[in-house]
Amino acid sequence: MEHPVPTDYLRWIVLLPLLGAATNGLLGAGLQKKLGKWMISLLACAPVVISFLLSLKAFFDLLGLKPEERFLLDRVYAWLSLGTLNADVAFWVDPLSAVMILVVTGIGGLIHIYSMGYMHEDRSYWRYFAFLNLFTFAMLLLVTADNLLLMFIGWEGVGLCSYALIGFWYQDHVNARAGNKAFIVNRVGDFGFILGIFLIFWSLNQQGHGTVTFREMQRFVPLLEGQEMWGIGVATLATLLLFIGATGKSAQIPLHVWLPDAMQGPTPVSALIHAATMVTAGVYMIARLHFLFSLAPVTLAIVATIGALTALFAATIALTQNDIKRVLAYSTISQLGYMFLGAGVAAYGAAVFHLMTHAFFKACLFLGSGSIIHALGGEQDMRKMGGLRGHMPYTFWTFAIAVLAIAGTPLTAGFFSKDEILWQAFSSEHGSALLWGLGVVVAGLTAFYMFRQFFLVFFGECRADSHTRAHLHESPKVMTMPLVVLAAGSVVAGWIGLPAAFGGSLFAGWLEPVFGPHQEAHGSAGLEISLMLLSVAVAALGFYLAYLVYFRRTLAPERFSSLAGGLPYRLSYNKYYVDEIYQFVFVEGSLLLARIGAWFDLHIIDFVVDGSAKLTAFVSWLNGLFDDYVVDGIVNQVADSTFAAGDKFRKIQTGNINSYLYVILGAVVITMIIKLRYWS
Amino acid sequence: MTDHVLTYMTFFPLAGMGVVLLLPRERHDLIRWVSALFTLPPLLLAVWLYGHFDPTKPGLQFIEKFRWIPDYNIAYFVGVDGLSISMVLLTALLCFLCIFASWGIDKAVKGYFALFLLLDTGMMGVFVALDFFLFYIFWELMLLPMYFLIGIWGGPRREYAAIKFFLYTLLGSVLMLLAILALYFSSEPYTFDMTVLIAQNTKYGTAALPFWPFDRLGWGFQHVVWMALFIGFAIKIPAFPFHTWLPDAHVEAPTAISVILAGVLLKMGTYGIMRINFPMLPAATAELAYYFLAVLGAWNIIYGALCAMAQTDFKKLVAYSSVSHMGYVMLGMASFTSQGINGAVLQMFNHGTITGMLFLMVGVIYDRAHHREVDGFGGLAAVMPVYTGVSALALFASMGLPGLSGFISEVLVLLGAWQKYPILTVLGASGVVLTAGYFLWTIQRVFLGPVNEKYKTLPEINGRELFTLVPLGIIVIILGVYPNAILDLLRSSLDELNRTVIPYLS
Amino acid sequence: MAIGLAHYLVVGAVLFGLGLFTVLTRRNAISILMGVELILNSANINYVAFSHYSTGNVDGQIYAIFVIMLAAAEAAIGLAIVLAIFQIFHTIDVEAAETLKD
Amino acid sequence: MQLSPVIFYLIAALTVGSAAMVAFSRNIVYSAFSLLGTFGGVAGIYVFLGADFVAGVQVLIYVGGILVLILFAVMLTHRIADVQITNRSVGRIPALVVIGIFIFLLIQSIRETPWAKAKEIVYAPTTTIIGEWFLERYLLPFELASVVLLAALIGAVVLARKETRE
Repeated sequence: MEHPVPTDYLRWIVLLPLLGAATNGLLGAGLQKKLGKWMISLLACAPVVISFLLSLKAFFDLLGLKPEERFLLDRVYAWLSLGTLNADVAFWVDPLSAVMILVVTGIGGLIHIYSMGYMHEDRSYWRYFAFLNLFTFAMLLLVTADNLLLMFIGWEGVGLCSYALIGFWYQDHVNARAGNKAFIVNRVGDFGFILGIFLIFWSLNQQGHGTVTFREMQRFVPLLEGQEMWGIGVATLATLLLFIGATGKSAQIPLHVWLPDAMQGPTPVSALIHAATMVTAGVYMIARLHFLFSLAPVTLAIVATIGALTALFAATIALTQNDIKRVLAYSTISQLGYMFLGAGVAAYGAAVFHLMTHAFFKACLFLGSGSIIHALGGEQDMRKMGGLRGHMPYTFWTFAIAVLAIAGTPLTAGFFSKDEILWQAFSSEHGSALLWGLGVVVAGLTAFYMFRQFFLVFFGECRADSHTRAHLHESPKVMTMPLVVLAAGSVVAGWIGLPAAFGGSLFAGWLEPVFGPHQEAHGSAGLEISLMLLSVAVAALGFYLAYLVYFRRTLAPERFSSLAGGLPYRLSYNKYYVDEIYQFVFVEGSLLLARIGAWFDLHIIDFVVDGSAKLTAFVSWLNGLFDDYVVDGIVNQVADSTFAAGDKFRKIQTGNINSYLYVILGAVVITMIIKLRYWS
Repeated sequence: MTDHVLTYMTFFPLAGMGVVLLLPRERHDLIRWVSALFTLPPLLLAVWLYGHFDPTKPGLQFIEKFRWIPDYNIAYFVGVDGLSISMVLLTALLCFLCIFASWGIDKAVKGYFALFLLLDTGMMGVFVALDFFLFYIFWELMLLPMYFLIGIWGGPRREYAAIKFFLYTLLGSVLMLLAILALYFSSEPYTFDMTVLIAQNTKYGTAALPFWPFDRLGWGFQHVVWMALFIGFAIKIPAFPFHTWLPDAHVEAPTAISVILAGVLLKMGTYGIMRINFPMLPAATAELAYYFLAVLGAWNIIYGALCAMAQTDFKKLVAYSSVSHMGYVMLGMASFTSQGINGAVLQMFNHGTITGMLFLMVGVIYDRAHHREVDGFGGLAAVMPVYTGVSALALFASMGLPGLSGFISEVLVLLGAWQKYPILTVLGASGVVLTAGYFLWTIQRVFLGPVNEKYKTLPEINGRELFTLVPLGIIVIILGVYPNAILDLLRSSLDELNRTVIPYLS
Repeated sequence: MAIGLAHYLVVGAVLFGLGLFTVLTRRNAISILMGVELILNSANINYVAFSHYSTGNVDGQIYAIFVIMLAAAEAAIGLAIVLAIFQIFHTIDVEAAETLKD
Repeated sequence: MQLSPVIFYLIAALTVGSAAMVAFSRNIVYSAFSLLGTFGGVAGIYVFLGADFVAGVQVLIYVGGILVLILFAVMLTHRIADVQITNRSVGRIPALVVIGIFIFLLIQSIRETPWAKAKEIVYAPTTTIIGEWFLERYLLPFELASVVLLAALIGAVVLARKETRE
């Protein structure tokens, strides 16, 4: 299709970070030694910043187009074309992916800059940035791909980079194992995802329109209605399979186990990958394929339920964790649950909106915690922190804003996006009061555990040892500036998505070309406002509890932990023992199967093979015996009698070649006599 | 020159063997360089062939044919189509690189390189031969040097491995010979010419044979011949339950021979099925493919992956991963869809390069540490960063990471197979997870973690070793990004192949 | 009586018998080799005779040529062995040079 | 009476007679020289059979090559003086008996077997066609023959060479 604007700059949005990764990955070690770390930083940060600028250009180019044809397509080359399968390397930017590339390059850029300070002491500085760039590339590929297969490259690529960055300090086995876990759990999800792709392609192919390209899929997907496989509607089955992929990437039940462990990586990585961008890929994917998910109400219900349950489940675990990053990790899972809740009630716009605001405040929280960990020399246990407010003013204030945002304080970004989701959960035709109720409970829990963390870290006595305390310092500018920007975003980003009751959402309008016209809410504006007030009240209750327990210390935490015999506390503290169960069932299970397989090879198949060889040997041994005793016995007998009878022929029986010749000759003669006598 | 390019490619190494035999036996370096010199022209010719092959035509190209033993209608008949040209490329490339991987051999150098060059000719011949008799000769020609290369230059249990390999493949050869003769005597006029046999493929009977067990199974002449050929090829693939020679042979064979075994020899099994079973016995193929290719393929994937997981010997692990990966080829070609069969052949090519890398990589570490116990290392990433990088590339490619070549072929195979056998595809795809599991576990145990004090001073990978690994690595990346480089060659030939079988599918 | 196939075959047969006799009775290695040559010649006569009378093509003649070739090779090798033995044992009596057996 | 049978019988007699000399002579030098008669006679028989090329080959290789070789061997291994002692033969009587029976049986079967007959018996030169066939139908054996000869050549050199002690 002809475009009024040239589009071939789109490829550079994606490819520049790849170039950065390639130069740093191949030449980084040498460059770092010869020219110093600034060269690495330049090579790594410049591409991301340029990508961000190009993304802005793409955004404005889109603005310049009529809403109904708002997309840019940059087709690079034909990648796979076999039979009816046609997948190009092509980059596609529509309003949805425009949001994503802005988030990825924007927040990604900030985190790159932050990392320059955070990772400054590390020997493998170049390796870190190579992977960070590679990650940015993969994520951009994921969000700009114009077909499912290309998207899958990004999908797995981010998994790979996540693996490499979680295990960045690979000399410690714990880190390496955490990386493995992340990759394998993601692989399980990817397994579902790829099967989903197959199913979609195959069933569209049945209709004569085999395709994996999003735009064509959108056109032909209605054909799938009524098609069945294994007694389930194809659309339902395909979306369920894709959703397995989403649970893997976005850490939803039951594949959430990798994300808390992923905190073993450097903190900026946690911020970029495990909070702001990669984990939202599942949400993006559902939004991208909204036309397909909308065909499958069953899947939507499952998505919403899983989302709500994950939100609750992760929030309850976050209540009791002591590791500063683990609390944030569970809070991420919980927030992702919100997004899935939104997507599950077909409020894709709200889900993407929350994705964006969450990216701001969660990145801010993680980078803030990174700043704290940096200041404390690597300490991550909140029980050994406290009273940091005075030492780290920038970190304190930005962290405070982000906590307010995530807790859903009115007028912050989190408030608008979360309430949009809750309202949709209540009012949408796919929603219900129960889902809404769960969401509100989680809002209260979120407020509690976030303020618990906030108070534990910044207020009260400093519980760190004296040596660490002496070295307390605010982080350098290069780290605090991104925090300030992100904190500002945590407030401002929400204002583009005001609820309908307050004048309507710019953001929803922007996404309208993708998701279709905004759904008419079933409830009135009054109902929306009162529900909003209710959730704010619940969040305030959470805040108040945290305030009492951890700030005023008028309520002892033990009052909660000893509740019902301490069982809920222990369950939460031990993450409901999910890791242990998985370890036992899946890891040990597959190892057991593996050993059985190897045993079978060694003892059954090889037994048969070696056995047949031995059997052959045995038979030939028997044969030998037969020869020795029976055949030779007869022959010897004959020979002996010949010997005894014909002493005169002794001379020719010399045992040399002559005797054999005679025997042969004799045999021939006898044969010929017989032949001539009887057969002619 | 250009008229006989295939002949030159095939017999250049043989000439090299002659030259090597004439060299004085203590001039090791001279022998090595001469061997390299004689494997280079086939590689260059293969590249030339790649450039001049017309991928739009489905038929055979670069045909050479003349009567050889006219009394029995045996001809010297060679040519390539899309299926074989990819294998010819792979063979030429791997043989050239493996000469350099063999640099470290210092026991009876002359014999080693002479046999290696003979092996090269045998392999090349198998892929270009279009006369059944010629095909069989090359097939056997390749077996012999392989036996000696494993049996003389192998590890501690080399005799056992070599004999096991020999017996297994000999069993396969015998069955194949019977099948070849059966086809010969049912052709009219008697001929070994594959193209003629294919043209007559409707003549071979499908009516059930009147004796047990074929009457029970409803098998006709076609089916019996198909099975005989299949077992012969399945041993090479190696398909369960004929696969146990592979781990032993791999573990005992020297590095370069492992590479050749995995990279080229295994392909002959699947190549043979596609070259012979598919077009010559289409009815039987259509009936039996499900049981013996698809089911067995999916089983191979899972079983190989599980066995690999249980191994502690690095080389054995890679060997079992080959079993697993060849399962994809079987599954893909059994689907009779464009994606499946193209993916299968692409997987053959990719497996050749990727597993080649893996074995070379194991060889590098074995040369330094003199053992291959996965648990015996640890933290090598800090000691040998470049080596770790290259190994990671190979391991991730083998895991089917998108962007690398293994992914493309696995996805194509599974996408193709899904259209026929969704359940098997689900099983096969779960192999992807298992593969990730055992390879990541391996990476963790070998490369990550604290540095093992014993290996603190291991030297980094050297230039020669890099020279063998890097070209393969580049191919792995290029094919991941631009798979059409190979797919373009395959497409029309393989679609044509599909068309011969599809009418018989019920 | 016209000369026919049978005549040649009889010549061949007699020649064969004489060759066999030589091989059987001689103890001198060179003589034994001579006997072998006689046997090969008799076979060749048969080949060429059959070629001429029975098949009418030159297959038999070609086989005969191959036999001659092999005879030449055999003679060369055989006599070389004889010479080698002679150098070691100073006799070429096959019974005297039996140590090879042990 | 035609001439050719006479010549045939003469040649056959020469062949058989000199073969008998080979078999029975007590002097190895006589045996060796008698071989000349046999080989020449056989060549004559070939001529009778219209196999001109084979006859030529027979003369060239047998008479010119093998016979000379044998003579050399005889000369190299014996002093001419004590030939009788070294060319002993044993067990003549039983051998003669058995072989006599054998030849008798052979001749019997030659007479009784209904031999296949060619459509026409031609006496055309065969050299051309033999040459062609060697390069077509019999290419592989032909090439093999050269390998065999080469191997024999090298083998003979290796065997007959004097062992030099270092």
